[in-house]
Amino acid sequence: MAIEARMWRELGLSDDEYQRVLDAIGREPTPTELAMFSVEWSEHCGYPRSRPLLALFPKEGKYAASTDASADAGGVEVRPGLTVLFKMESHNHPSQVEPFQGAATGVGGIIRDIFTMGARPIAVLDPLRFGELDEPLARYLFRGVVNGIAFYGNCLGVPTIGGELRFEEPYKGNCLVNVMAVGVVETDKIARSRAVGEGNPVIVVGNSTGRDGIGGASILASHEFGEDEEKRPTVQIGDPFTEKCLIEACLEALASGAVVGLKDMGAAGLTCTTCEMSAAGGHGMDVDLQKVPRREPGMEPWEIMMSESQERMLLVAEKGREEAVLGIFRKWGLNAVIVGKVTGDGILRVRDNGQVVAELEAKALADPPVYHLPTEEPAYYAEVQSADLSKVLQPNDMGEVLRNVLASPNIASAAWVYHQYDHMVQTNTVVAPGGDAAVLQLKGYTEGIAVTTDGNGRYCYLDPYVGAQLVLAEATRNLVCVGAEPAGVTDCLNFGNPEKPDRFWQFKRCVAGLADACKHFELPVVSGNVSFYNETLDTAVYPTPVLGVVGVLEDVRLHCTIGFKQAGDVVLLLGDTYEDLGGSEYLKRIHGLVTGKPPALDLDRERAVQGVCLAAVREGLAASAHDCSDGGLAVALAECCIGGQIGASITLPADPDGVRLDARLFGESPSRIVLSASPENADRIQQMAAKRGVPVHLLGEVGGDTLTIEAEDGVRISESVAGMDAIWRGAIPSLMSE
Amino acid sequence: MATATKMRFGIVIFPGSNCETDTWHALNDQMGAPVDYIWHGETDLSGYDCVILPGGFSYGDYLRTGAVARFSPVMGAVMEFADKGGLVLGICNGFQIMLEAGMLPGAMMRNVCQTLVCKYVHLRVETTDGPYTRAMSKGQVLRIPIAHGEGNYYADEAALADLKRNDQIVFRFSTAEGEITPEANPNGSLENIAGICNRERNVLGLMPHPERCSDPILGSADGRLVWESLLQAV
Amino acid sequence: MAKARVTITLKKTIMDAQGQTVEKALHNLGYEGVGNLRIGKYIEMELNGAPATELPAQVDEMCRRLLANPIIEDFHVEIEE
Amino acid sequence: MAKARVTITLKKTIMDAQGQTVEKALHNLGYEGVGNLRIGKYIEMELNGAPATELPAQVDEMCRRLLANPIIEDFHVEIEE
Ligand SMILES: Nc1ncnc2c1ncn2[C@@H]1O[C@H](COP(=O)(O)OP(=O)(O)O)[C@@H](O)[C@H]1O
Ligand SMILES: [Mg+2]
Repeated sequence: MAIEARMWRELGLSDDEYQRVLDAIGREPTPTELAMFSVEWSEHCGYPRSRPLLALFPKEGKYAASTDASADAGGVEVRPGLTVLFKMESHNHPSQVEPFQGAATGVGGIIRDIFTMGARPIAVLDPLRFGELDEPLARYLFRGVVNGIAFYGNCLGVPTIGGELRFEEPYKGNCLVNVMAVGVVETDKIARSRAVGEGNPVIVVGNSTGRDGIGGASILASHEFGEDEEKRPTVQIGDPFTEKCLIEACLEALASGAVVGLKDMGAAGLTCTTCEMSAAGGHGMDVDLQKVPRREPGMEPWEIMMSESQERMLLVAEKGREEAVLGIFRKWGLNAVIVGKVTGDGILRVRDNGQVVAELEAKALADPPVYHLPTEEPAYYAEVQSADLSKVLQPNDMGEVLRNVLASPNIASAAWVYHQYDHMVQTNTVVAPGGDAAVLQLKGYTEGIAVTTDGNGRYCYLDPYVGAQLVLAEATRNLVCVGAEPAGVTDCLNFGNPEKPDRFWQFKRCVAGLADACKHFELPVVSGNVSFYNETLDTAVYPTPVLGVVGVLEDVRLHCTIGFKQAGDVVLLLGDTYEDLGGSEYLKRIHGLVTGKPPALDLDRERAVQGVCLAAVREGLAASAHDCSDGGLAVALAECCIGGQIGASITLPADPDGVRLDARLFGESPSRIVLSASPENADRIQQMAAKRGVPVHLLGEVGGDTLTIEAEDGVRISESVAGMDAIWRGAIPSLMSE
Repeated sequence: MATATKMRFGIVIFPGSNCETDTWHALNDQMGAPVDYIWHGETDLSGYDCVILPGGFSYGDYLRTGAVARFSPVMGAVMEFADKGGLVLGICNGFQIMLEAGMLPGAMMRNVCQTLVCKYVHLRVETTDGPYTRAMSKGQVLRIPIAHGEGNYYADEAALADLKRNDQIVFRFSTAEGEITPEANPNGSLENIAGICNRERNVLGLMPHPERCSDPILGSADGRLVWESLLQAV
Repeated sequence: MAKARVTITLKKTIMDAQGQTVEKALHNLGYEGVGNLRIGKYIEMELNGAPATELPAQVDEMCRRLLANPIIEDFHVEIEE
Repeated sequence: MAKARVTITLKKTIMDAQGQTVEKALHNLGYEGVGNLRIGKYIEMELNGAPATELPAQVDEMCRRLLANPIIEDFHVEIEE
C-alpha cells in the first residue's frame, strides 16, 4: 500500500514529522511502520512538546530517588533497602466519553505501571475535576467515574486512600480524571523494562488483543478495505479480575528470578512495549503477530501493534526457564504466549503471516522529535492580576457565609466518594481518607508513609507560576500535618492545547514554578504524566498541575489527625494571615468572582512553618493538626470541630495591618496550620516556634458543642458542631440525589 | 500476643481473593497462630482445625458474588471438612461463597444503596453459643469495618424462622448502643443480619472483617475477639 | 449450532432496589408513565454438540446450577436453532 | 398499560470479561458445547399514559439517554400491549 499524505496526517503526524521518518529509515515506511511512528511520536508516548521543560524538574532530594526515565514509575527509598514507587496518570478524555469504563481502565493502567516494576501496589488516589455539580452532565460524569474507580480498585484489593474533588465551570467539557498509584518494593528487586540477552523469549501475557483504542488507525484500513468505524471502539473496557490475577502472576514470576524484563502495555500497546524495551536494553526483537492471542478475526498488523486492549504485559524471560514462567501465568488462568525472541542487532522486526511488516531500529522509534513551542501571555492575565478586590462588599452575617462555604462541593466532605472505595483492604490504613493526608503502615517496619494529592486550577489560572508553587506548598503542608516528612513528588499536568501560545505559556510557567519550588523543598520529581488538549470549542480547562506527594513517618505510631481531641486543649495557629482573597473559594462561592492574585507564597516561611508542625507531631506534642487552605481559617476550624465532634471558642488574633474580617476568616493565606495541644504541650510548641522564628498565635480553647469565633467587635460566628457537620457531610449526597 | 496454640488455620486463595494476607497477618503476626495458605485447586484439608474463606472478589464476582468460586475444587473438600465438624469461617466474599454453595441458608443481594460501602460499623453479638463468639458476651457491641457491595442478606420466611429457632443469627448491625435500627443497617439486610452460623455451629459466615480490626493501630482491636474465641476452642 | 437466550430476574416478591432507583431516574427525566421497572440479567450463548432435544433441559440445568440463584431469582430460557 | 422488555448487551467487538469467566466456569462444569457467552442487562417496565404508537420511540429514547451507553452497548426493545 502506498503511503499518502492523508494517511500520516490522519494518524497525527505532521508533514515535517513524516519527512523525519523518511530520513530516519531511508525509505517509505510500511503501513504498520507508519502507525508505529505515529503512536511513539505522539504527545501521549513521546512527549515531544513537553520534554524540554520537564527536564527542569529536580531528580534528587534527601531520600534516595529512583527516577530512571525509561521506567514506568519512580520512587524514593523510605528506609534503607525499601523503595516506595509511585506515579500519577490522567484518563481525562476516555472518562468524558464513557465515565465508568474510562475511569476504571485509568486505575488499571496506573496500577500496571507499579507492579511492572516488581512493586506490590498498596494504594490508589484519585484527584477528580468536573463541571459545576448542579449541572446534570457533571453529576452523570462524577457518578460514573466514581463507580468506575470503585469497580476496578475494589476488585483489585488495592485501597483507594485519597484524592481530590473540584467542581468548576472550565472542567465542564473536559473532566479531569487523574489516578495515582503507590507500590512498595525492596530496592534491589526493582524490575527493569528492558529486553536483553540474545535469544531470550518474548512473551505476551494477560488479556487477548482486540481493536480497542485504535480509532486513528482506521485510515489505514478504510483506505484498502472500507471497513466501518463501528468496528473500532475507542473506549476500552476494564477487566479487574484479570488484572488482579496479572498482579499476582507477575509478582510471582519476578520472584522466580526467571524474568529479564517486564513492561505493561498501556498507550500504544505492543508498539510501545516492543520498541521501548528493545531501546532500553540496547537490543532488538523479532516477533510474530500471528502468535498474539486475539479476540477478533481478521485483525491487520497495524491494528495489533496499536491496540490498547487492557490488562496485557510484555515479558522477556531467561532462555531455558520459559516453561516455569508460562506455568505461573497458566496457574493464574492467564494467557501467556511466546511471540518472538530478543535479537542482538537492535532492530525491531515484526512479522505477520510470514511477511516482515515492520523492520525498524528500535532507537529511531524511541527517539521522537522535540519541539520548542511559542508562548504568549494570555489576554485575561493582566486583568485578573490588577483586579481590585477592595471593592468587594463584606457580608454582615459571617455565620451564614461559613455555612454556605461549608456546603460548597469543593469544601464539603468527600465521604460520599470514599465510602464507595475499599480504603482499608491490606490492613495498612492508619489514617483513612478524610484527613489532610492518608497514612499507611509498612508492616514489619517502624516507618510509615503518608500520601496526598493536590491541585488548584483556579490559582494556576490566575498565576501559573505562583499557583503551581502553592500546590506544592499545600501538598507538603498536608503531609507534615499527619507527621510525615515530604520525600518525593509525582505530577499530572493537565492543560489545554499546547499549540496555542497562551496555553503553552500557562504550561511553561506552571512547570517553572513547580520546578523552582521542588528545588527549594529539596524534593525530587520521580515520575509524572502530561495531558494536553483538554479543551473543547475554545474552552480549555484551568491549567491544572496535580501533584502527588509521598512523605515518610519515622515512627508510624506518631501520627496526627485533624479533629480536636479534648476539651481544655489549647488551639494554636502557626503562620500569619494576610489579605489574601484572590482565587479563594469564598470569593467564588459568595461573590461569584474568580479573579485577583492568588496568595503570595514565601517558600522559606512555608518551610519554617512546616518544620515546626512536623517537629510538634513527631515529638507527640500536637493533639491535632490541620492545614489552613481552601476556605481559610474559619473552614479549617470548622473541620477540626467536625473531625473531633467537639466545639471550640476562638478569638481571632489582633490584626495590626488592618486585614479585612472576611479575609481573616475566609482568605487563603498559605503557610498556616491549626494545631491543638494540652496547655503544657502548647507552651512547648510556642517555644519551639519562637526559636525557629515562626509566628504562632493563641486562638482559643477546645470544648463545648459550638464553634464560636470572636473578633475585636464581638462574636462573629457561632455555629453548632452538629449543624456544621450536617451541612458539610450532606452537601454532596444531597446534590447527587437530585 | 496470644500464647502458642495447637490450632492450625488454613486460608483458601481463590483467584480474585484479596483479604488472604490480611487474615494471615491478623492470625499469625497478631495472634501468633500457625497459618497456611490453601490454593483453590487443593482437595486435601487434613491437618487443619479451621479453614477460612477470605474476603475479596473471587472470579471478579462476575455473574454473582461467590457463584463461580463455589465450584472450585477446594469447595468439595471444604464442605466435607465442615460435615465432619471442622471449623469453617467465611468472611465477606467467603460468606457469599458459602451461601452459593448452600453451606448456610439464604442468599446475598446487592446493597440497597447500590454501591459498595466501606466504613466502620457496630455489630451486636446475638449469641455466644459456638466456637466463634465464646470470648464475647451476649449483647456486646463490636466496632468493626465492612467493605462490600452485596451484603444485603435474604432468606425466605421459613428459613428465617429456622435461623431464629436454632439461635443461628450470630451478629446483627446495630447502633453504638446496641440498638437494632434501620439507620444502623448499612446494606438493607434482613433484620440487620450480619453473620449467621449453621445448625451445628461449626460454620460461620459474616460480612464484616474481623481481620481489619485485629491490630490496634488500625482503629479497633475488636476483631481479635473472634480469633480469641477460636483459640479457646482447642 | 443453536443459540440460547436466558433472562434472569429477581423473584417478584423481592424488592428490586436497583430497578426502583432507575425508575426514579426515568421519572426525573420526564418519563412519568414508567412503572414497576425491574432489572435483571440477560445471557446469550451458542450451544454446540448436544442434540437439539436435550438443549432445553441442559440450559435449564445450567441456570439452576450456576447462572441463577433459585433462592432469589427466576429464569426464563429461549432456544433458537 | 403496555409492557416493555429491553435487553442491553456490550457491542460485539467489545470484550466481555464477565461472559468469558462464566463460559469457562460452564466448561468446567462439563458444558463444553457452550460458546460465545455474553452477559448483558434485562430490563422490564410498565408504560402508562403515552399512546401506543409513541411507545417504541419513547423507550428507544430512554435507552439512549439513560439505560444504555450507546458508545459501548447495543440495546433491543420489545413492546407488548
Ligand atoms: N510531568 C512529568 N514530570 C516528570 N516526569 C514525567 C512527566 N511526564 C512524564 N514523565 C516521565 O516520563 C516517563 C514516560 O512517561 P509516560 O509515557 O507517562 O510513561 P508510560 O510509558 O508508563 O505511560 C516516565 O518515567 C514518567 O515518569
Ligand atoms: Mg507505563
